[in-house]
Amino acid sequence: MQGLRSGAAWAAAICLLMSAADLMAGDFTPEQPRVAKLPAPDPARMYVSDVAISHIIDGRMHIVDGNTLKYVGVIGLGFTGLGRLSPDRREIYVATTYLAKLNRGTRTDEVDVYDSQTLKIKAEIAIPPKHAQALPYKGVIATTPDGRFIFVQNATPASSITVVDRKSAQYVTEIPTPGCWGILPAQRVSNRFTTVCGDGTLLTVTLDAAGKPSGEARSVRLFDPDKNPVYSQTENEVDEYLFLSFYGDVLSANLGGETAKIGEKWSVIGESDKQANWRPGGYQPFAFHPGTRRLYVAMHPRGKEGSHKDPAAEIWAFDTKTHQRVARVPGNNAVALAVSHEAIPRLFGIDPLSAGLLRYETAPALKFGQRVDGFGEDPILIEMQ
Amino acid sequence: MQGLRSGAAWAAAICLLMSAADLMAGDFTPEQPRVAKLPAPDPARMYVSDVAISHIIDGRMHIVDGNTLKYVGVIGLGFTGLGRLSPDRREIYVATTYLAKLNRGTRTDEVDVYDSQTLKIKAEIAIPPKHAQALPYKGVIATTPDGRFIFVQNATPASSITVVDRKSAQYVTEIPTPGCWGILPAQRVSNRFTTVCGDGTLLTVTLDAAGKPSGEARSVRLFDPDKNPVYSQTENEVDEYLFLSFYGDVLSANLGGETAKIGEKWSVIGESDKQANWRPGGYQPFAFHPGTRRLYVAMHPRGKEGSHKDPAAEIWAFDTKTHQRVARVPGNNAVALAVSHEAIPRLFGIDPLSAGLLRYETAPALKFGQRVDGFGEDPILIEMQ
Amino acid sequence: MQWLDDFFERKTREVAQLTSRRSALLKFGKILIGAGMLFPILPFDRQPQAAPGGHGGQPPQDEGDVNKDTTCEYWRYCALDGFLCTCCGGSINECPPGTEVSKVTWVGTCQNPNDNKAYLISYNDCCGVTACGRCMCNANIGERPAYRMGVHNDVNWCMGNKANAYHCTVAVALGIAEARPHA
Amino acid sequence: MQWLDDFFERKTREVAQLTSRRSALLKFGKILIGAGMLFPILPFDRQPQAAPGGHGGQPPQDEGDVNKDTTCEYWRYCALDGFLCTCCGGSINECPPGTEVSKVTWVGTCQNPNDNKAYLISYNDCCGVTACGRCMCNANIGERPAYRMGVHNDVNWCMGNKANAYHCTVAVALGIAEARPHA
Repeated sequence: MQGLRSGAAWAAAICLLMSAADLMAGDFTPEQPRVAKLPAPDPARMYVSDVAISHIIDGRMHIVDGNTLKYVGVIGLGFTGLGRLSPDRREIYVATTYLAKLNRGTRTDEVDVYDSQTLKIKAEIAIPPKHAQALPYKGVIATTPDGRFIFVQNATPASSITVVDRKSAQYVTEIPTPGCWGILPAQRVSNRFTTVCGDGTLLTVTLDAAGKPSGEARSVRLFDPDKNPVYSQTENEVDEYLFLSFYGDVLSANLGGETAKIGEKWSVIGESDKQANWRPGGYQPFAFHPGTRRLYVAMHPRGKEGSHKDPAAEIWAFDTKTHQRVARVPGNNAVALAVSHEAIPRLFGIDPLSAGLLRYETAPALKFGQRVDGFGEDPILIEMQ
Repeated sequence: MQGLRSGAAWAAAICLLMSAADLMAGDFTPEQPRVAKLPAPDPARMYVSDVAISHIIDGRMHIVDGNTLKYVGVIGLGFTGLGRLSPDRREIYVATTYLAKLNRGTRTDEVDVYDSQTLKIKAEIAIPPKHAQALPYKGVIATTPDGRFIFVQNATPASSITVVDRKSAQYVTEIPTPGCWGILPAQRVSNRFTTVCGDGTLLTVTLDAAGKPSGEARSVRLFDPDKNPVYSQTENEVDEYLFLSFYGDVLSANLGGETAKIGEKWSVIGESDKQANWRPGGYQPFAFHPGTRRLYVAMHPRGKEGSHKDPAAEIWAFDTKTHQRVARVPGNNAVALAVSHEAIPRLFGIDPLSAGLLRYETAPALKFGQRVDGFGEDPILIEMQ
Repeated sequence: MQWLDDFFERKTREVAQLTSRRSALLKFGKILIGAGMLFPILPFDRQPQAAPGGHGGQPPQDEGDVNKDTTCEYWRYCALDGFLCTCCGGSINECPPGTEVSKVTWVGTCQNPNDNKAYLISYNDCCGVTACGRCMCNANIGERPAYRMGVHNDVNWCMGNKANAYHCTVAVALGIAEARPHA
Repeated sequence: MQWLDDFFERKTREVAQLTSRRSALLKFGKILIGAGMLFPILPFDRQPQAAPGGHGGQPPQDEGDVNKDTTCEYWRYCALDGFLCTCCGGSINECPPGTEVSKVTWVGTCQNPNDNKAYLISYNDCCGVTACGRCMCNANIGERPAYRMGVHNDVNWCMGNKANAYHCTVAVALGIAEARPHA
C-alpha cells in the first residue's frame, strides 16, 4: 500500500511504460528532471516581499532577476514574515509565525535562515511569539554590519526588539522599546542600533559582547510627529541615516555614536510644487544611492491627509549635496523604490495595481526601462542583492 | 511588555480614549462588537469547496445563502481538504493535511469536525497521512447513512479507504481498494460502500459492527473504461446510483446489496445532438432530484478528447423515467451543478471563469435566476444543505 | 490616477474637519506611550482600494456609496484597512460566524454624512479563521507610522488573541465625538 | 467560449493521432493496477486556462505559441495541469531552486510539431515550497477519473515526497514514442 515511493521503483515503472508504449530508441537522449540553480549573484537580483493578504498565512518573497525582470525563485514567508538579507548577501533571514494547524492552534515564531543561492533552509531559530505581524516595511528586521546579531521588531502591541545571535543560532534577549519602532543599526560598530520614537526623538541602544543591552540614550527631537511625521523607511550612507517626512522634508541623523546626532534638513518640494500639493507616497517611498548622491522619491500631486501611501505619479531625483532636483519621470504607480548596489545604479520599483515590477536606468539620465506585471499579489518591499 | 491582552484592559483603554476625544454622551448607545450567527439552516444553503491552488495549503469551503447568493461564512479546508456534510447536516467533515511549518515539515492528516451552524471546530480525528491530496470531487469523502462512520479516500498513490468512527472520534481501519476510486455508501444499511474500479466493475465492501471489512464482492462490468469512461461523480435515489459517462450515457446500479447490481442505461445525447458533438463537461457535471425525477447535465458542443472538464454552453434537463429532454437553457460556463433538497428544487452552479455562483429556478420551467461572481478562487464543488 | 482624485475630492471637507481631531488623538497616543503602554493597533494595509482586480475573487463593488456598508466608501470606513466583514458573513459590528473578536484595536473618527456628526469607530479585526479575501479596503486618514502605534494600521489586530489569524475587520461605533466636529 | 473553440481547433489533428496511443496507455495502466501497484499521478486541475484573470498575479501569456515553453500551448504541455515551472524559476525539465523533484509522476504523450513525432513526457511536480501561482495551465487530453489513476490529473504528484507541498510542474521528455504516432 505504500505506492511507488522510491526513485528506483519510479524509474522501473517508467521503463515499463516506455516499453509498453513502443518507444523508439532513435537519436533521442531521455531527459532527467533536475533542480535548477539560481543565476550567479548579480547586483540586479531583487528580493520582493509580498504579504499575500488574501492568504495572509502564506506570504512570499519573490526572487527576480532585475536585468530582465524574470522570476527566478521564491521562498515562503509564512504568516506576516519579515525578510532581510545578511550583510554578505549569502543568507536570507525571515522572522515569521507558524500556527500549529495553518489558521489555528499554537503560535510559534522563529527566524528562518535560507541560503540565498540555493534557497534551501539552513536553520530555524526559535524566538518569543511576539514578532511584529506587520507589513514588511524596511527596518522591522535588521542585522549588525558584521552579521553577528539579527534584530527583530516585536509588537504585542507593546514594542520591543528581539536579539538573535546568528553565530550560535540562538535567541539572546528581548529589549523593551516602548513607544518606538524600527531598527537602524550603527554601521561602523556592531554593537548598536537606533529606533524612532513617537515623540520625535531617536533612542540608541548599545549592546555588550553577548548582545544584551548595556546602555541606551535618547537624542534631541528629530521631527515633530504631530506636524510632519517621518516615514519609517530609512536609507543610509554608513552611519548617516536619511529620513523622509510626509510633507517632503529630508532629515538626517548620525547613528554611529551612543546618542544619535541630528543633521541637516531640506525639502524635496519646491515653491512651485507646493501649489499642487505634491507629496511623497508609498510603502518604501524613496531610494538613495550614496556613490552618486542621488535620492529618488515617489511623488504624487494633490496630496492630502491620508494620501501618504498613494502610488507615485512621478519619480523625482535629487542631488543630496546640492538639494537640487535633477530629474522627474513618470512614476508608474510606484509605491516602493530601491537602487542596485553598483557604481551606476539602476532604480527598481513596484506598481501594486498590477503587482508589476519596474526598472529605470539612472545614467546618462533617469529613464524608464522595463515593466513586467504579475509578481504575486501584494508586493510592497524590495531589497537588492 | 504584554500589551493590552485582556478584554478588561481593552475596555479601559477605550474609555480613556473616549474621554480624551471629548465624547458627547447624547442619544447614542455605544455598539459592542459581537460574533454573528449564521441564518437558520435553509435548503438553499450552499457549501462550496475551493482548492485555492495558488495557495493550495489554504483551501476554503465558502458557505453561501443560495436564496440571495450572499456570502455567510467560511471554514478553512487546509491543504487539499475534502469536505462533506453529515447526514443530518449538523456537522461538516474535512479530511485534510497540515504540514508542521506551513509548506514544509511533518505531514499530519486528520478529519476535522465542524458544527455547521456555529462553524466552530468540534473535533480533530487523526488519520493516517494518506488522504487523497486531490480536488474535492464528490465521493472522496462520505458517511454511512446513520452518520456513524466516515470514509476517506486515500492515495499514496495506491488507493485505499480510511474508516473513521464518528461516535468514538477514532480512526478505525484502512481498507485496500487497489485500482478503484470513490466511496458510494449503501443507503438502506449502514455497513457497506461501493467503489468504482478501473476495469469498469464495482467493488462492494461490507463492514462489521466495528467498521472493519467483513467481506467484499465485485460486480459485472458497469462500463468500458477504454471506450466510454464514467465520471467519478454519482447521484442517487436511496440505493439506485446514477453514473454519467464522457459520451453522455446515463448508467445505473443498485448498491444496496453485497454485490452491486447493474441497471438500465440510456443516453442524454439525441441523434441530432451527435452532429455537433454535444458532451457533458465539468467537475460535478450533473445533478439529480429524485422527487421530480429530473436530471440536469452541463453540456458543451464540439466535444473532443480532453474536453470532459469544459464549462457548460447549456444545461439540459431530463425526465429520468421517460429519458426525454424536458428543457435546455444557457449554461453560464457551469462546471458544477447541484439541486436543493426540497420538493420543488432549485438548481445551483459554479462558473469557474469568474468564480461565480448561479441559481436556476426549476419550476414552472427551468430558468436562469441569478448570478453573483467572486466566491473565492477555484470553487469546483457544491454540496447543498 | 482618476480614482484617487475622485476618492479624495469627495472627502475634502471630511479631511479638513478631521485634522484637528486627529491631533487630539495623536496627543492621546502620546499619553499612553508615555505610560509605557501602547494603544492597540490597526489592520493590514495593502495596495490602493481601487485595484480590486489585483485579487481573484473580489466581488464587484458599488463605488462611492457612503451609506452602503459593503463598499469602501461607507462612512465608517474612513480609516479601515482590511477585508470588510460585511462581505464575509458578518455585519458592520459583527464578526462572521466561527471567528472571534480581536481583544485589541484602535479607534478612528469618521464623519457621518447623515447627521453631520463625527463618530468614534473601533476597527476590530475578526480572528482565528482563514483570511476572508473579499472587499479589501484601504483608507489612511489619520494613519501614522508604527512609532505612533495607536494610529498605525499596518499590523494585525489579532496579535493579542490566541486565535491569531486575520480574517476581516468590523467598524464599531463607540460614540459621538462632538456635536460639530473640529472646525 | 471562443477560447475553447480556438484551442481545440488547433489541436484537432493531434487529438486524432493520440487517441489510439491513449488506449495503449490505458491498457498499461490496467496491468499495473492488476499487479496491485498503481502508476503515479497527475497535477492539480482547476478552471480552464483561458481564465487567468481568476488569479491575481498571472503574468501575461502569449497564447498559442507551440514552441514557447512559458505558454500553455507549448507542445509538451498537452496533458499538463498545474503551474508551469518555466514561469517559476525552473525550466522545461528543471524544478525551481529550493524545491525537489516529485518521486512519482505520470507520463503523457505529446506531438512535437517540429519533427512530427510523438514524445513521452513525464509531468513531474516540484515539491516542498509554497505554490508558485504563475502560469496555470490545464490540458486534459487522455485524462481519466482516478479509478484510472495512471491517467488522472486531479491529485498532487508531491504526495509521494516527504516535501509534500505542491509548487509547479515540469514536462520532461523521456523518449520518442514512435516515428509516426498511431494513425
